Amino acid sequence: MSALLLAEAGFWDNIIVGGDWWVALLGIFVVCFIIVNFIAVYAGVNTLLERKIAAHMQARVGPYQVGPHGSLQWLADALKLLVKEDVIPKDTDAFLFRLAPYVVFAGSFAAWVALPFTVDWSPAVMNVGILYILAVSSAVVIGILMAGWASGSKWALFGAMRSAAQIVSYEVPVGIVLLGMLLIYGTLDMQEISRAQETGGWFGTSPDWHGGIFSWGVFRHPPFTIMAFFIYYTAGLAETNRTPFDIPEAESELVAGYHTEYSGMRFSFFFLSEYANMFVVSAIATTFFLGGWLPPFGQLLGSTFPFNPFLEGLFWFMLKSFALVILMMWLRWTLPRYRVDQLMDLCWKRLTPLAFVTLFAIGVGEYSSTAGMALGAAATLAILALLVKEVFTAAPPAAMDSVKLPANPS
Amino acid sequence: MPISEILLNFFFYLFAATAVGGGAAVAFSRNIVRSAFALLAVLFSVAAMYAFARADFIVAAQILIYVGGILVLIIFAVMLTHKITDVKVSNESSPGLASACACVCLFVLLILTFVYAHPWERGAKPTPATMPAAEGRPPLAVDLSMTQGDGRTGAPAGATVLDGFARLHVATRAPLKGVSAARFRIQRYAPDASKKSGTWKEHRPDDPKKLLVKVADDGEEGRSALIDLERLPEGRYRWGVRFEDEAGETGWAEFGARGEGLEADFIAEKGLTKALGRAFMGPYLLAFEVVSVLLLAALVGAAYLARKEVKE
Amino acid sequence: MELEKLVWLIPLLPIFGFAVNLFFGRFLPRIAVNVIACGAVLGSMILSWVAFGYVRHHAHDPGFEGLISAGLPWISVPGTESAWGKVLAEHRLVIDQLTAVMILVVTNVGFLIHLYSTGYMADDKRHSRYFSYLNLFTGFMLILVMASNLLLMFVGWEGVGLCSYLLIGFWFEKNENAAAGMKAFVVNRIGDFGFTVGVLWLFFYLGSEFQVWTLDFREIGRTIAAHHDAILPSVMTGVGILLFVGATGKSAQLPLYTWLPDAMAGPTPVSALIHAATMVTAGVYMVARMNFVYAMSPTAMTVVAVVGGLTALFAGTIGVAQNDIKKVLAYSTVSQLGFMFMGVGVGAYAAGIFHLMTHAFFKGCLFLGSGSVIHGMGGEQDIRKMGGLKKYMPITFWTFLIASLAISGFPLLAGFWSKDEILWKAFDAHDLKIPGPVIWSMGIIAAGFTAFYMTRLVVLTFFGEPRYAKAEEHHDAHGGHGHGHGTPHESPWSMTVPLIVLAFLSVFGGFIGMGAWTGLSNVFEGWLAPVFGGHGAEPHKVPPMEYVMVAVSVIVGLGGILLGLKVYLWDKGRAAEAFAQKARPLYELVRDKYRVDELYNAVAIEPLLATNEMLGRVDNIVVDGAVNGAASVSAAVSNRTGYFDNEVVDGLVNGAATATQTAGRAARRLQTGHIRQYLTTALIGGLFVIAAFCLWLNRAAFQGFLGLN
Amino acid sequence: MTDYLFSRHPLENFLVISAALFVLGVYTIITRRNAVSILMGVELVLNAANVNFVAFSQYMPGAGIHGSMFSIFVILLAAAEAAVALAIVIGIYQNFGRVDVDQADLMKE
Repeated sequence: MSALLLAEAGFWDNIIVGGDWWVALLGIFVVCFIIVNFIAVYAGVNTLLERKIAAHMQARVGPYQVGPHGSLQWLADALKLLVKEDVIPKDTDAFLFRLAPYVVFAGSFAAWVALPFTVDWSPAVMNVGILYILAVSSAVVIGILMAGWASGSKWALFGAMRSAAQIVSYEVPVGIVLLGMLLIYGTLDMQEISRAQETGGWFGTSPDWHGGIFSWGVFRHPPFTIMAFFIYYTAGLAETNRTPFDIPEAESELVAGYHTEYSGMRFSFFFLSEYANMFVVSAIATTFFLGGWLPPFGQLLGSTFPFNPFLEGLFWFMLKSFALVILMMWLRWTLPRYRVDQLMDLCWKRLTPLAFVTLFAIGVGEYSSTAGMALGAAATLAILALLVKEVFTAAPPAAMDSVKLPANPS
Repeated sequence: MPISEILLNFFFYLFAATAVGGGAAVAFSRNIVRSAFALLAVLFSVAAMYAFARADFIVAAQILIYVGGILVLIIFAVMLTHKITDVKVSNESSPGLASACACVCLFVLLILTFVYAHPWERGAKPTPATMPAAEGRPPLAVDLSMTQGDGRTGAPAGATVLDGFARLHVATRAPLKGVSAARFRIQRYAPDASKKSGTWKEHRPDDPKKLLVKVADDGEEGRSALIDLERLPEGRYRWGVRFEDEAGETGWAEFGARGEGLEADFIAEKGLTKALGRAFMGPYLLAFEVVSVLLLAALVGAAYLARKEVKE
Repeated sequence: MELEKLVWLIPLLPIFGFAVNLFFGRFLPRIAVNVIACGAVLGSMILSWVAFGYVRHHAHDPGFEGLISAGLPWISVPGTESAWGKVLAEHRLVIDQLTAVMILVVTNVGFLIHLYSTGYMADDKRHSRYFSYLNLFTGFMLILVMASNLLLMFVGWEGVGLCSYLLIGFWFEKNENAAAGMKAFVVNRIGDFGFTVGVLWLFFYLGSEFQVWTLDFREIGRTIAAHHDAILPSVMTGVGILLFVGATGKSAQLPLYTWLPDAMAGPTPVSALIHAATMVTAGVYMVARMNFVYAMSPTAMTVVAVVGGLTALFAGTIGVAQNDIKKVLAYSTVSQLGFMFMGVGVGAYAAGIFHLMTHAFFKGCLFLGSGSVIHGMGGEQDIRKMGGLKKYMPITFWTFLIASLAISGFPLLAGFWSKDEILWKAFDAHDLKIPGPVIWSMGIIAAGFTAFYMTRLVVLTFFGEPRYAKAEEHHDAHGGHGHGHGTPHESPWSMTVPLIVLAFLSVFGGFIGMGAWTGLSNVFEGWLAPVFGGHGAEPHKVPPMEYVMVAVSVIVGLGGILLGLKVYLWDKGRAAEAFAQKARPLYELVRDKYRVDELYNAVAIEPLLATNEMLGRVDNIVVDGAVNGAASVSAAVSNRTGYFDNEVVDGLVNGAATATQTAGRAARRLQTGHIRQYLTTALIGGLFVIAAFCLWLNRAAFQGFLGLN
Repeated sequence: MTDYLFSRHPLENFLVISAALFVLGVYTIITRRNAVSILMGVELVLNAANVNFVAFSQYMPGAGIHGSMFSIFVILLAAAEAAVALAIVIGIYQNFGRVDVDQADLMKE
């Protein structure tokens, strides 16, 4: 599927310099190969990173045996997963059980080809970029349901349904927030969105500063775009089933969620897709809010990319995205887990209305910058007032109430 | 044959097969959950069909709404309305001879009607033009026509060419001696700052030799030449053509009464999104609003119907 | 340009506040409701000042037609070739000099009264709803005065009517309040009917005669100016009078004024904002806005002026004999509105609008002051039960005094300038059907009455001995506002501050429109000159007569004040008693407001009811009698035919029934209730259709096959 | 033949595929007894219609954007229809204990 969309989306413009149809096939194969392996390596390193972060946040040393400071642990894990026996339990629908990991992985992998990795280059330049990413990501839900049902196990099924419900619900605030940002950029093309943050300023004004951090989406309509950033990032955490939203894999309640019955390579596919999703979410946040592949200081150094646009763009994009990914890990070891009802409550009663507010406010700001500024000032005052009120009036038990610890902490 | 034609056709037939096979699985599978997941295959393949028709926005919409929304709903409904203790959820159906026969007849009739009974008129009517006399050349009557990139869908003058794939075609009405080469030229409209007016600038493809092509001999029908344009940047274009070789050259083709050449203009646009947006905010605004109201009503109604009955 | 987009915020901010307060006000704390309501109006007030500055800055640009907002087509007819091929009406706001004045009055006075209401309605149980209505009213009023075309203006026109209805009947627990709201609504309908007919007539006349199908003010004005000679004055007269009928409804002129005194049933701030300062002046604004129509027809202008003068006189006399403090102010409002119409009627549009503005100041102040008094008296409204309040509520007393002096035309106060301007212009009017001095005399007498009854009001309320000691308390007279104690008290700051501001304005507000006789140029008239096409601000030669007129009106005003003091302060109203005793029928007639309501009852309502009564009787006796007779006759006959009926007819009927039943049983087998069978049948039916279509598509081949060709 | 196969996919291909999908959908609708399966059949039919819309809108000269617009509207309406229909299905399940359309014939007599 994704390969076909690449075909239709001018994929060959990037990698083929004329030739024959097998060259085209080869090109597709090469790029897919690169991306897949990148995902694999990156996920492996991230596992190590996550364990290390967890360890140090809990005053442990973490994996320490393999390699210096355990730095090769992830290779060992990969090896173990590869050689592990591939168990298919009895009461499963064998076909779907085999199929599910690939569906999940395809869903998260297909999203990668539209990410604007660097200046004017992404594996597939398509003018419905963000829509395409959101669309193919939704295949993950189906794959999860497939896995959960095909496993023929209560835990897996409940985990799958929880996960699907959670992902589908949290797509609503994500969509609305991104809609608001699209009002600013006026295009769906990820490359053009990144490009659009090279100039321009607050509330639709176009001051003559040299681009840079103040032209990024997150500062376009303060404080609403900042709110939008937080909403998106929170909902993104939920869509990737990360803590504090990792209810589908709540090992204390359901053994391991939808991939309880999986082992070996098939399990590692779920694993890869989870990390791939983390990166995709962070990359979308980078593109929409943090200026994509643009450096933070704009043209203060003379030109935006003094040395080599391709490499510099790649560097900045990866830097920002990985910063967000590491923030996810940090949060995982900082926040306790939500309850299901709290989760849905947060999505439908908090984030979605807020998302609508940002959409409305950004629309107003794009229509008339003066009105936008007035609205922004009013909202800032209101937020400050609320903060002050919280700080001075919030009682500790009330604060604890909103995030209740799971029934039996493990 | 342009690059990757074979590849594209391979994919096309692959997805066509997937679509039909998935549909068959939906229709015949004994297991309702299998049917649901077969529907997934169908939806993706249909999205691929849209992709082949260059309707990129609709591809995204199809996957986003059907796969991300409707299919999930269906699977949830299946799981909520069956006691799924084991994975074998039977899906009883009562096939009857009558229905089977009826469906087969329906299929046959549809194929007859679509494919054979009705010849779809797709080529654009060629525009008669004349090439005025120039040194060494008498005036010459030719037909100019333009088609979409696939070479089958005609694009009348002023049409929109998706993704800038266009094929320009010139043909003489009578056999003609001594003409060996045809030179095309394309101009792109560059609006000025005020967007009120603009100027026509020569558009140069990456290799200029591309514009000078050999003229093929079609025997009795005459002689013809064509070039394929790929991925023109968005904008308004117009084009013209003339014959030339060592013996001399004709003037640029003139479109009958419409005077100076380069009149056959077309618009290259990348993807459907812009056009759809214009249509939504233009002639379809009312329909759009009505549909949004209907969606809201459906949301409320569904929530009301599906809520848990309060037993008192 | 940014401002052109922001103009829309001026009316939309209050409407937004309305929505918020209406839907969420119930859940918000009162302070939040107050902040939202007042903040919305404050925002549009600031924007109005900005817009005013813009207009002021560009006023002398060539071809400047006002600050024109961004707009959308509202009613447009496609097909640009035809005469209809243009936008008939569009959502567009225009702020020219006249509108600038109006929105300043509306937003500023409106904001003060919002502020006042936060104190006055502090503990009302429908607090948030009250403020949402108030916001909605402000929004509609702004739309009314900012509309660029008659249709949009009519939207605001009806909207303010609705809000007035809602707010008059705000305390609908009491039947008379609800009835008063209903009355206001119905009476306004009568006027609006005339208004609508006038608008449509003008629209169709201009369109059919000159192919200008438009409702836009500026285009109408241009058209009338362009075809100045071709236009029939009779049509303009009709249109003008019909529009004026609408104005009489909205602005409480004869003969449709009767709803305004009853409207005092609403909360006092509402009376101040809607029924004194802003809404009731909509008619004046409309007449001034349509000045190009009236300029075409002296007859219409005469009608306007005479009706205005009569109303001023009439209501002024009624005001003398009222005892409810708000009723007195209500009739004085009616009479002041009469003054305004007198002004616009004699062509002194600037003077009329000027009086509108000053009247907004001092009448708003008076109403708020009376509200403060009622507040302090725990709901007492009868001035016979007041008195001596000046030591209890000094701020209220002084502001009230200043405002009443202003309305009485005390020299150099706001009312003095505007009223004199109107009176002089009336005296000086030449191109009416009747001589100007006639109108002037009505006005001058009304001015005298005004001075008299305002003095009476002040004296009875604030001077003399306290008479409220024996006043029994009724607390909830305005909405459960429960002050149980008898001793009056000064009101909170949120109520006194607006009083002070308005009093200040009613002292100094008049200096921007000083009459030409002072030798200074009339700033206000010069400001509005571009709208009314007048000569503008240059000080013209002042005829000596004008000084005389000024002197006369000063004398009349002071005389009225002195008379009032004499009668009610110095000899404790004994003369009034004596006069009432002597001329009791006249006194009672005036006290009962000339029994106009009774007149309307007798003329319009009673006959209606009588007719219904009679028709009902006819129905009972004649029709029912006929029916019953027929029934008995037919009963007798049918007894005879019953036998035949039972045997033969029933036999046939039952036979038919059985036949149908059997057929139904047979047919019901088709209705299995199984969807899939229905679908299969439908599919097989569809197959035939498609087959037919297929045959038809390549009929040629089949014809050849059958050898038909 | 090879020319036909290896040229750019012509309009007829889409029509044939949509016809197949349509027929399969109709077959599903009239043979299944499970309401959810019938819903799947309806989705098939809608997709078939959409394929036609898009194909004609993209392949007929001068057809313009309208076919694509209709396909988008069809997708939206399909979403609404699915939501309501599945709510009804769950209602049936709550009342009858199963979702067999042959059982839900209370309107018959």
